[in-house]
Amino acid sequence: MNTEIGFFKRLNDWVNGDEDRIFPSKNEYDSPELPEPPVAKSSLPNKDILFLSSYQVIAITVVLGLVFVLLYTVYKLPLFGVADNPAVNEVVERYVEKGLEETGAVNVVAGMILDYRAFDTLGESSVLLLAITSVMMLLLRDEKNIDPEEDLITEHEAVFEDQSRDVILQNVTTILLPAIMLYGIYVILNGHLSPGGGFSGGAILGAGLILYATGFGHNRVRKFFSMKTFRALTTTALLSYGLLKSYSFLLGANHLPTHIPLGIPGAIFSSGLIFVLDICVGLIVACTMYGFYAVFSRGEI
Amino acid sequence: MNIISELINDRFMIAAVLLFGLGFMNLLLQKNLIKKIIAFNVMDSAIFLFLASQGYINGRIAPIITNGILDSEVYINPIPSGLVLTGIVVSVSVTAFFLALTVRLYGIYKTVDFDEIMLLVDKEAE
Amino acid sequence: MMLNLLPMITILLIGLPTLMGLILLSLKPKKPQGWIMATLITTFVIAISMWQRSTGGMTVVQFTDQLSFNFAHDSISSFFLTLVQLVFIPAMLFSFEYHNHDEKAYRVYGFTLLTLAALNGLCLSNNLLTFYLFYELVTLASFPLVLHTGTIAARKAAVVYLGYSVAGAALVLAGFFLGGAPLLANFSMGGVAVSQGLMTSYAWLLIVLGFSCKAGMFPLQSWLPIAHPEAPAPASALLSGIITKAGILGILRTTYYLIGTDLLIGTRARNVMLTLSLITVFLGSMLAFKEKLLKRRLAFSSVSQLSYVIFGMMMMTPTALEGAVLQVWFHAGAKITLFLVSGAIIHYTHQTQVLDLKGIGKRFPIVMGCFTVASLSLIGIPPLGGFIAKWQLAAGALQPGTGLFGWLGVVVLLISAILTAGYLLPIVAEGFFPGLDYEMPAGPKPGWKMHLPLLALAGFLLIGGLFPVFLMQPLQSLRALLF
Amino acid sequence: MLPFYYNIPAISILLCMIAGMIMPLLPNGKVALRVAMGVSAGVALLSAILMINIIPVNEYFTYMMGHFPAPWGNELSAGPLEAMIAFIFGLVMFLSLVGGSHTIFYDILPGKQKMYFTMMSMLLASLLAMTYTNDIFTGYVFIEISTIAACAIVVARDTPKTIGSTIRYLTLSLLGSGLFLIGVVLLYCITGHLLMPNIQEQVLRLVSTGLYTVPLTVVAGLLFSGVAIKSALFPFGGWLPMAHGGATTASSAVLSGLVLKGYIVMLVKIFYRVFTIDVIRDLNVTNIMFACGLAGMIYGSIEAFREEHIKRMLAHSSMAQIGYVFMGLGLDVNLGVAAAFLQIMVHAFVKPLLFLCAGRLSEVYDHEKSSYRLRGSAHKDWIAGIGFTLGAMSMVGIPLLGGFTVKYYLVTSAMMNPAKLWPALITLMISAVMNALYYIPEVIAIWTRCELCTPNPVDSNRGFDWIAAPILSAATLFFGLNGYSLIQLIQRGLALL
Repeated sequence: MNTEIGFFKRLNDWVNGDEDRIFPSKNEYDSPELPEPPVAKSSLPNKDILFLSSYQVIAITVVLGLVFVLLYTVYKLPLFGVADNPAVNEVVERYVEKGLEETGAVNVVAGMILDYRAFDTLGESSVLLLAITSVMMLLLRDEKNIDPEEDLITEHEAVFEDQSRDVILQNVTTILLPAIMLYGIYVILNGHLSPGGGFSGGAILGAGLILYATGFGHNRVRKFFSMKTFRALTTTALLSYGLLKSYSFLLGANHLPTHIPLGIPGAIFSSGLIFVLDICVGLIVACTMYGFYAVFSRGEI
Repeated sequence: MNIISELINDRFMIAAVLLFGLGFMNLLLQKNLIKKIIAFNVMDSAIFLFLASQGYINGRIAPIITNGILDSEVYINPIPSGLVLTGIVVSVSVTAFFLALTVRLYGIYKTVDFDEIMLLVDKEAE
Repeated sequence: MMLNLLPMITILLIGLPTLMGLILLSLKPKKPQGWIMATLITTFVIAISMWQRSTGGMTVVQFTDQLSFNFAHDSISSFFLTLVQLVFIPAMLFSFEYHNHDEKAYRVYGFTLLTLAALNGLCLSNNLLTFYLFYELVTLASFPLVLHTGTIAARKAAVVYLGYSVAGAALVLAGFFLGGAPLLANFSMGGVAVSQGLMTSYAWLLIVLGFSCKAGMFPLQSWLPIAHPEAPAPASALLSGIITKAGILGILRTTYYLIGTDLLIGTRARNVMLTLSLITVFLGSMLAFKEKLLKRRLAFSSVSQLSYVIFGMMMMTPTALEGAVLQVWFHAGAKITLFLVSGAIIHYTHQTQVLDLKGIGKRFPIVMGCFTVASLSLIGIPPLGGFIAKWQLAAGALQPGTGLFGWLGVVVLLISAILTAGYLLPIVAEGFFPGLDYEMPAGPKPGWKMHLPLLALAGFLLIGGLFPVFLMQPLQSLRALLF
Repeated sequence: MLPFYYNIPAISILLCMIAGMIMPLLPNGKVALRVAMGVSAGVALLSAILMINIIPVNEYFTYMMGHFPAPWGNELSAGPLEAMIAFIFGLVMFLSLVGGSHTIFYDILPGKQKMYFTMMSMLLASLLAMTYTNDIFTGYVFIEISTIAACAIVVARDTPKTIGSTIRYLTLSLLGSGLFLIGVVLLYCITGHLLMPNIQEQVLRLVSTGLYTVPLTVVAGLLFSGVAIKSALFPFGGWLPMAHGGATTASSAVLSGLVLKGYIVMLVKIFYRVFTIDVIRDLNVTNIMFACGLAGMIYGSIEAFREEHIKRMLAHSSMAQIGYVFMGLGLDVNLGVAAAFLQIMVHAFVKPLLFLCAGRLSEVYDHEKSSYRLRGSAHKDWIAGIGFTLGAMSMVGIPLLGGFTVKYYLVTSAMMNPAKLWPALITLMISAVMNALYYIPEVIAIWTRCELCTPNPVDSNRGFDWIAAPILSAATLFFGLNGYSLIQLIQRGLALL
């Protein structure tokens, strides 16, 4: 719409239906003679800059407003650290007082996330699966994701790694790795007895693997931890997790016993499913962490 | 006076809110994708700090029943800790996804400036 | 009545043209003329056979407890139905010759038939929902007619036409939703006349404004002068002759068959409509007077003439209603004649400007003769049809109790009649008496396929003017029922 | 021991999750597609059984996920409304997979197809969970799942444009889920519960005592804005067109048809089961919804009118349609909410129909998407052509089709609230006109024969993806004809929430 046309001119045109300056006439499809579609939005940059300047102002005001509202809310909220805030109620009491006999977990948090509110945790673990899947979807090398120079660099790195390994790193790794792995396994297995659990232990295991990979190169790792093993481990762990939980969900909902012994609280083989689930979660997390590292660093596992 | 003491008392929550706003604003305004990701993590951590501070109760211990005391008066509120655990995992996963996207975009356009990338993307012929 | 013909005629009147049109569009037969004429004549015979019979409603689908999908045939239906069939035959016959060099002609024929089907459905529909459905379908079916030539201008015109029609339909829908219960009822003589008060009258105003967009009333008239010059001549003849009448029928149905006049007389809404229609009558004539392009001039003349009808209906006196219906008939005849003549001229001389039509009457005497008859009828010279229509309108306007608008209306009608003479007769004069220095260019002459329709329409105008009884008599009975 | 149909919600969610987990073990993409299709069809079937069982008796039940009842364990809750929504989700997901199958294998590399179907199954799982959940934190977790899965099915096509649009999509979604999470946290702080019924009683207590009114308002606002960002309500909808327009056909269909709706369903459930709708109306959240909805209707229509890339045009129109939903929710009358749900259902069928048909039509001239390149394609692929025409007509609001019913009930409910009648009516009409202005030329374009264009040879092994369009069109007609009874059903379902 050209702007220099005055209002009355337009009105006049409109009344006796001349050139449709008022009516936004859109060519619903361009004529076939046109060789190419009009390359869209040539005027985009300056429009975009305008947009940005206003955008920043709006964003800042919005965020400041949000912060002030939240501060005011915090001021209205119950005080920090006092015992009589509404969050401390029968739910907490039961978690703490009955948790031991109902879940068999000494670590109430583990009991809560893996038994009382296990559905959330199931979703959470599948978030991990989704994350690694989508990262692989993006970064695995294929014909749409090829960057020759990057590949060249990786090749050189590989050659470099093979010739001159960092001796210090390797020795430190050889000393530390067993301890790290053991510690990770310990944290996983003690998930229901002490702080930690599948997630933290798995993270430790993954860190160990990453350290090993940095020290000795991916090919060494790939000897015992290839794509196939990765798939098998994650999928089986997650599947067993899902199946076990589905089993207990469905039975529990129908008020049927699961016939899973809770064992003596405090013993290592206790607290029923939680023990197994911790192991599954640990495996998933470890594989995912290492998977992230490997895929990011060279687009393959 | 009362307000002052309350502010000091609620310092964790206030810090959490400020961090949240910081992360939120940077997530909106930062052009650099990596900084955007960092901002997102700051935002999430702020929420976790908020949750954890909600769960804490003065003078109580972590809810791990080692000494056989089954009294909820002794332990802090375990629920926020569980929620934090869940939230952390989610934010880790999302961060990974975000980073992967950034890597791909950098590979294509050789820049991590969000606006530039958006302009280039809009110019893509499909 | 002894047996209910309604389902049969409904199926035939709507289904037959639809079927034929779809066959044309999909199969693209080489020589479809015979088939098309057969279809048109069949529907014509059916419509005539149903002349002035009224049947009960026929529910096809029941959506909710109130909303249903309902057909019926009554006096008004047969007035419009017969008119539609009547004018489609000459227009189609004409278009056979008009499109004789056009390999895409099947598209025009097909969509014309689809439009016919939609219009029949419009005439037969028995409540506003059904009416609305077919109203949209008329728009959708006639849209490609404007689009036919495919030039940029034609596309713009088509989109403008679409936009205005859909906007009008949206207004109708808004009013339909607003009016609520009384508008969901089936059409009934004299309306349901429930005193719903203000809301109903405003809903009525919305609906009537929406319909009057199709009928080219002032605020929403601009699509006619844009769409008509772009469409092929027979198509624009139908557009301005019949398709605009779809809006008229809508206004008539809502006013006399849903709301009821006694609810509306004296309301502000009605005054608004009266004012707008009078403005349009004047405005259209003025614009036509100053317009140089023949088809646009005719389009503006339609704008003005159709508002006569709206004015007549808004007067809400029996005689004025008679005048409105007569005006619908005779304006259709006259305007289609004029457009077809312009089509013939364009087809054989490629002249579109009024000034280039010097001596055209010497070249095509028969054609221009028909043009003369049609323009005289449009101006309202006895003994042609237009005279009777306008006489009735004026008489109705001057009936007691019409107040200021009556007088005003008569004055505006007279002025507009003079203007009509002013923008139509010069063409005739220039055409027949170009002056001595005019030498007739050689060129092809129109064949019987163009002459016959024109002569038929001119004859229709003359006979209608001489023996109006075949329309007046049913109108008498109708007004007895409505008032 | 509960009757079987009580287990259906849990079973259908777990079914989808486990299906998503086993995808990596499957030999190739074709098998994965079959599994995904089977799962979604199974979900539809199960939900149908659930509907048959609970709709006649008008039953609403909660279901423990595990051995512990509320307020200790996670719970699901289901009623007629949830059952209908879940049925539609399953069915439309199935149809989108069927209709988009051919394009999926064209657009996505073989190595990634299995991952793609993992995402699809997980997406369905998250949608079902959002519909059924009785626990807001579960809701949050599954919102995140659906975020990642949705972004992943957009990026699966792996062109620069999709990656760029995905990062925009992801950024905004993260803002949204961040707001939602902090809303949940605040709600937990002031009520001490995570399960909806318990929160509700706490909230009612707070409202009656006037305690914590400010945090309550803030929480409602946060939850609403979080969901609004994710479901592309007007000011936050900038990410939608590129993301939906660029993705492969099945993804666009699912995203526009289902994902946007999933969040809204959950929001409505929170409003009804956590705050109770009266509290929400007192907190004036509905007015914001109403305003944003109207703005969205206008903005989306205008943008769609100016767009010539057909899929982006459809995506813009989705923005407008979401505006309809929020307008209905914002009308402050129960019929309006019911109309909004009807709109959710109708649009869940119509938009996938349009996307699938547009995809098929664009395949006629080797995957050209700009409108003018689609001329005459309908003659080459008349099923898709008819499907697209029907869908467009429903959008325009021709009677006998779903769109008209929705408009009718939206206005009928607007009549009940005179304060909002005129804005609603005017905006509805404007957007209806705009719809006509960009859909009808599109329809004309695809039916106009084009001599210069040279269509691709139709490949014979397309399989059965043509079957989707007729079924979806039939559904559109069904909604057009049975609007009344459906509204009754929906209102009964809402009353039970």
